Amino acid sequence: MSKSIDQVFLNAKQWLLSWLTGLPTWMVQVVSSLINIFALLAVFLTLFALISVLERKILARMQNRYGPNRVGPFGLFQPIADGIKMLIKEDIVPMRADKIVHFLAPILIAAVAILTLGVIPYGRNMTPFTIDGGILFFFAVGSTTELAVFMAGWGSNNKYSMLGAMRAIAQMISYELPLIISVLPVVMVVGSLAPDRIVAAQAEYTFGLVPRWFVFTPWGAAAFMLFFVSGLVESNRTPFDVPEGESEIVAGHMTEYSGFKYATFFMAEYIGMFAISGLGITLFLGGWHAPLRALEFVPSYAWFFAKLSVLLFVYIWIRGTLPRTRIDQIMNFAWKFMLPMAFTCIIAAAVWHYAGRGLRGWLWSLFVIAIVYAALSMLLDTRRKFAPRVYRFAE
Amino acid sequence: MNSWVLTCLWLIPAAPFAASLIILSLSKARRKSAVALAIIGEVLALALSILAFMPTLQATGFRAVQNFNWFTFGEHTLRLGFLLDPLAAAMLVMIALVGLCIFVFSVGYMADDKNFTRFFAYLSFFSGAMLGLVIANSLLLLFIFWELVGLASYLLIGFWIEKPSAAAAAKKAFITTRIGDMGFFLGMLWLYDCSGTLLFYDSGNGCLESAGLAMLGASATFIALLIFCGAVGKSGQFPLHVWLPDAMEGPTPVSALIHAATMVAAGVFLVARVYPLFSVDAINGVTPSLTVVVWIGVTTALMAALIAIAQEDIKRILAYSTVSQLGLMMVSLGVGGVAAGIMHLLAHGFFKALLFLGAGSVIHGCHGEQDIRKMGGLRRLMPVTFMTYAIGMLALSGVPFSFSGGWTKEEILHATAQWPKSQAPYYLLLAGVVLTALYMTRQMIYVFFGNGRSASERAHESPRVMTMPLIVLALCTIFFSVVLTSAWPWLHGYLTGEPVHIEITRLVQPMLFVSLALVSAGVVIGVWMYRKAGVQDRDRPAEIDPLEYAQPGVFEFLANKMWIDDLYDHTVIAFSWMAARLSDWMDRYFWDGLVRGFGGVGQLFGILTASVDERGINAGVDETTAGARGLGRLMSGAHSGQIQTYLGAVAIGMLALLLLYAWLA
Amino acid sequence: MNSAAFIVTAIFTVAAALAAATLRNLMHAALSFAAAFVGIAALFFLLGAEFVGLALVFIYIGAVAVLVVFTILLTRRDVGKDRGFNWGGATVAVAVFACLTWSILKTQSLAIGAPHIATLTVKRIGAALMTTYVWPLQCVGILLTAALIGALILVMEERR
Amino acid sequence: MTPTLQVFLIISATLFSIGLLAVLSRRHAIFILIGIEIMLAAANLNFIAFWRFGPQPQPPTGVMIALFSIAIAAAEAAVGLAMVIAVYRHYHTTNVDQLDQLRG
Repeated sequence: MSKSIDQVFLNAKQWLLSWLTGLPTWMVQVVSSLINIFALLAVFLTLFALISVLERKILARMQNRYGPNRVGPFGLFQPIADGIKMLIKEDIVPMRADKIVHFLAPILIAAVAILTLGVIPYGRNMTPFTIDGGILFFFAVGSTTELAVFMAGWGSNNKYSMLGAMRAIAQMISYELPLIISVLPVVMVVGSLAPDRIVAAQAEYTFGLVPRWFVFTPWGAAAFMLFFVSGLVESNRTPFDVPEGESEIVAGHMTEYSGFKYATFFMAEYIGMFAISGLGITLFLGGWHAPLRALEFVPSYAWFFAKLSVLLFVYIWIRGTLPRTRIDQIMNFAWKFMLPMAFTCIIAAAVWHYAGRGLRGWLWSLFVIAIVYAALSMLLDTRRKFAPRVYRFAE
Repeated sequence: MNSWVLTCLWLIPAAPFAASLIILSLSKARRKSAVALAIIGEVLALALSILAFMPTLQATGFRAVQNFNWFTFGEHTLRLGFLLDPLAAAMLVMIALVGLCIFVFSVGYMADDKNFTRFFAYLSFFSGAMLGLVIANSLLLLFIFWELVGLASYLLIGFWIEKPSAAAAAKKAFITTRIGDMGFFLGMLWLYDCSGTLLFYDSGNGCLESAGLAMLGASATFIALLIFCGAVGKSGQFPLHVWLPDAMEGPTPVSALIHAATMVAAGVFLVARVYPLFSVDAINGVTPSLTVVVWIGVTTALMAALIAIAQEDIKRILAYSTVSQLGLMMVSLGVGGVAAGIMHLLAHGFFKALLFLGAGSVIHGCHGEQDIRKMGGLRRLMPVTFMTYAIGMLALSGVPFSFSGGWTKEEILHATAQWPKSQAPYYLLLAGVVLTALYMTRQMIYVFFGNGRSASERAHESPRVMTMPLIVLALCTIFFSVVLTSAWPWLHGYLTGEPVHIEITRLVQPMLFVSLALVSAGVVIGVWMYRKAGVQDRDRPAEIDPLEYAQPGVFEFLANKMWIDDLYDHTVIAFSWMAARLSDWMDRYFWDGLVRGFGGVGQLFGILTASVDERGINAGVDETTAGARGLGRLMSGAHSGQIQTYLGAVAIGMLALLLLYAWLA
Repeated sequence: MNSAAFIVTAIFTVAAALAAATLRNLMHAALSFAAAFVGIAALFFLLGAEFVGLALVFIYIGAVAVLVVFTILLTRRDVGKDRGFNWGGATVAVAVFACLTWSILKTQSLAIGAPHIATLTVKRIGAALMTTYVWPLQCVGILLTAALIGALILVMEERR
Repeated sequence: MTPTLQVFLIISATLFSIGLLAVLSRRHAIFILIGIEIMLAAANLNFIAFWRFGPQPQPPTGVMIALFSIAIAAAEAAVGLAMVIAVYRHYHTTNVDQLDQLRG
């Protein structure tokens, strides 16, 4: 019973494909892919609509106000109203803009964001795009975002857009390193770049109780934190939303976009957030596995989306809590703290592996991480670094 | 038990060395980290030393040797090694313990110095080198550490480099000891030539073992004397003692650590270490080389004690006292009382460090004043310093019962009295004992008794971090005497490997009364002479020393260090200056003229050839070059500086190759 | 191997490369350059070298293309001016193309289909990199480090 | 019809010639770099194609060489672009025609 519920979507797809028997294989393949793409888009666009209103409501809760509550029950139809508004708004293209680039940028950015969703396993046997180097695919395609952001900034022919794009690229490139390097320990330990294999490696339970998710190892916990922070940066979320800091540079690279193109950017950002959270779940939080063996009867995709909602809530929570950081702080943090810590995670994972993956390895890798963490915090003298900035250039 | 320490002896000097390196890499502002590192390094060294000390207690005549190959050249292999025996172990513990006290003391003493971190780096460096020196099992390794110690001493004497006197003193110390080291080096080479090894102990093949000694023969005396030159330089023995008093220009903790307790004792240690070399072919315990050691020691001991009487600088008095005590140790070694000498060395390390630190505390309290005539009455203002200083003074003067210095001095006197060759050293040393008590009494009276004078009016007791090491060292001085008494000479037995039993009756010996009487005589004379020191007395002004008033000639002679420095100035230094002038003149006029002459000849020849060249050969060459230049101009047209042209040419070339290949195929 | 996909990819790649080589607008050319590399990566995918294709995308789109556009940005004062076109160079290029094509077509032994092949997994590539090719890998690492430092030194502001 | 090795080689040759075109005929230094990158990619395509169409099974030598060549090309691009910037700073131009200090 639970098995059939678990595989219900796959069975549905098989049933749909069974109508096509007799057609050439390549056509069946195309249709299968189309079904995957359609399902993916449907789920995540709904999720996007949902999260956009939920975020506003949660933020409002945190700020002691109501938030949207006029359209539909509890304001749940707010995204539909927003969507209609965006669609019928005038699409303004600046006269001196580079029109082709200006037009292509939102498309590219959205396409890239959606492509990255493809390699994440959402449930048992539910990876839309099964590929051997899935993690590499994720990052390779994800790195195209930088180019898209640059296109938006350049194409708008506006100094705010350009500055925003520069900031975005600077911080994205800086954090791409810790992001990727914090993934490496997992890849090393599992010995594969395939998301499915990584999820499978986290299937067991220690003493039948504690799941063997990588986040429960010292290196995994540290790497997950690094990954999460880098993910915040990559998706331009608070407290790293310098590229679109309203109070400084209007809306960064999105300044000159309006109407549906702006909505596309907005959507791409959220989808990027889903993708990076999904990858985090896959890599560190056990993918679609249940946290307890007893709870395995619940369908796998339910677990995935439960974890995803927790992570998304944390994103929103952080947005409601933390102020924006300065660009120089962001950069310092990336190169002086995140990168060395990420490298330490690799070493700690190796230590964990060679000390037998047991309690001894656990303690040793904890020791390695603690030592480096303490040394780094002493060397960086954080209290001094985050003191008010002495402006040398702006006078 | 503890066997890993025996195989890892190198760890002991490595700990302070590592601390030093890390401190040097820190920035100046990291004072706390520097101190913490230095003290951790020293504590580690102390802990390891104690661990290494443990096994030596278990067997008499214990000796652990660990040799290794350093490098191989041709068929020879240079081997170095580490050695642990009672001598080394006792030295290790003493050095590390005294060093630790002095490190702690320096935290307070140097608190206001701007080069605080550098100071600790140097101190740690010194400490590491000294510990390494003690455990070296090769004359070469010992020499290496010996020179490192010298370097550290140089750096620390000249620590306040902005003071010209400090820089000069550092230079003087370095050069003077280098003269001795020259002898040491020559001795080492000679020894290597004779015995083919520099290892002390190498399971029967070492240069200090019977097989090695047998190879030396008659040259042993000369080798021993050459090595003794090094000891003379390092330990400030006559005639190379002149640098040690000047070395007091360095910070007081440095004086305490290097120029009182440890480094200067290295000379004594060296002689003790290579003692078998000195006693080759000994008749009744007497050899020519040992006789030289005795007489140099006696001269130094007496001379320095005399000079000390007429000095005004509190540290200089202690420096001359150190020189004198080192002389005493040398005598002890020379007359065959090796254990007695080393015991005195260990005891001296504690109480002289105590005295120096006390002096440092006094100087600190008096805001940098070092002239004892300007002090006075500090007994009430600095009680802790006074008490500990008094303990040190009693130990140095040789008061027996519970003060370590007394017992060891007594042993030395005992050994000297039994020297078969002559009784003169014995009586001269007795005079030295009186003098020691005298100058220490003088100093005590000037500094701590009487009324406050100009520098001591605003004096204050030093902070806890400075008094604690004083108390620790004072306690060490007292408790150390437990193992030294003639009733239970445990340390003597430990060093010599002889069995020891307790015998209370031996506590009372004739020598005890002799020494007690002499010390009391010295103290009484001192009290009587200086009872009115620093006070207007009849027609003597307050600032004039009673001795100077009574015997101006003698006092002047002594106050000017017996004119030995001036003697050197007018002989050795003047001579080398003359030689330098001569060489300069030779270089400037004679050799230069010669070179100029040759140059002139060459020039003439050049003029001659030039004309031939220009008229005859050039004409032909000119034509050739003109042709070449034209060709070059033609070719350089293709050299357009345009990358794309070049690349295009490459592409065309590739094309041509391809076509050629296709055509051939 | 899917011929339809191949034809589309090949046309796309060649078109993008041609645009990259000939477009007047520097920025457009740089973006076409990125597009051309997407096409080349797709060709690699078709050839079964997925890892290389992903690496190509990762390195060229994520790094080199961004570098190129940044360089264009930093040398912007120079962008607007007319560059002119060197027809001599174009002739040489066309000649090279003609010659290469002629020789490829002439060589009959090259007209072979793809044999069946075991999938080239990332694991196999990793194993090869860590065993047979470990020295080249280290050398490339050193080279990249040197290039990184060299590039930094080249663009560092001169202190006055 | 499935593509043969010849087709891939012709694609590769086309890309190479396009790269050569960019290198030889454009005046802007960045174009030269772009052209070189395209040429290198064409060479990589050749390596991969020969590996794919070569006799099987065989070690993935072609793939390896392509990987290394990509790494080297990346290094070359980084240094080359840095040089463009340095040159621009010094001469205020990126036109390679004007950079002829080495003319004989």
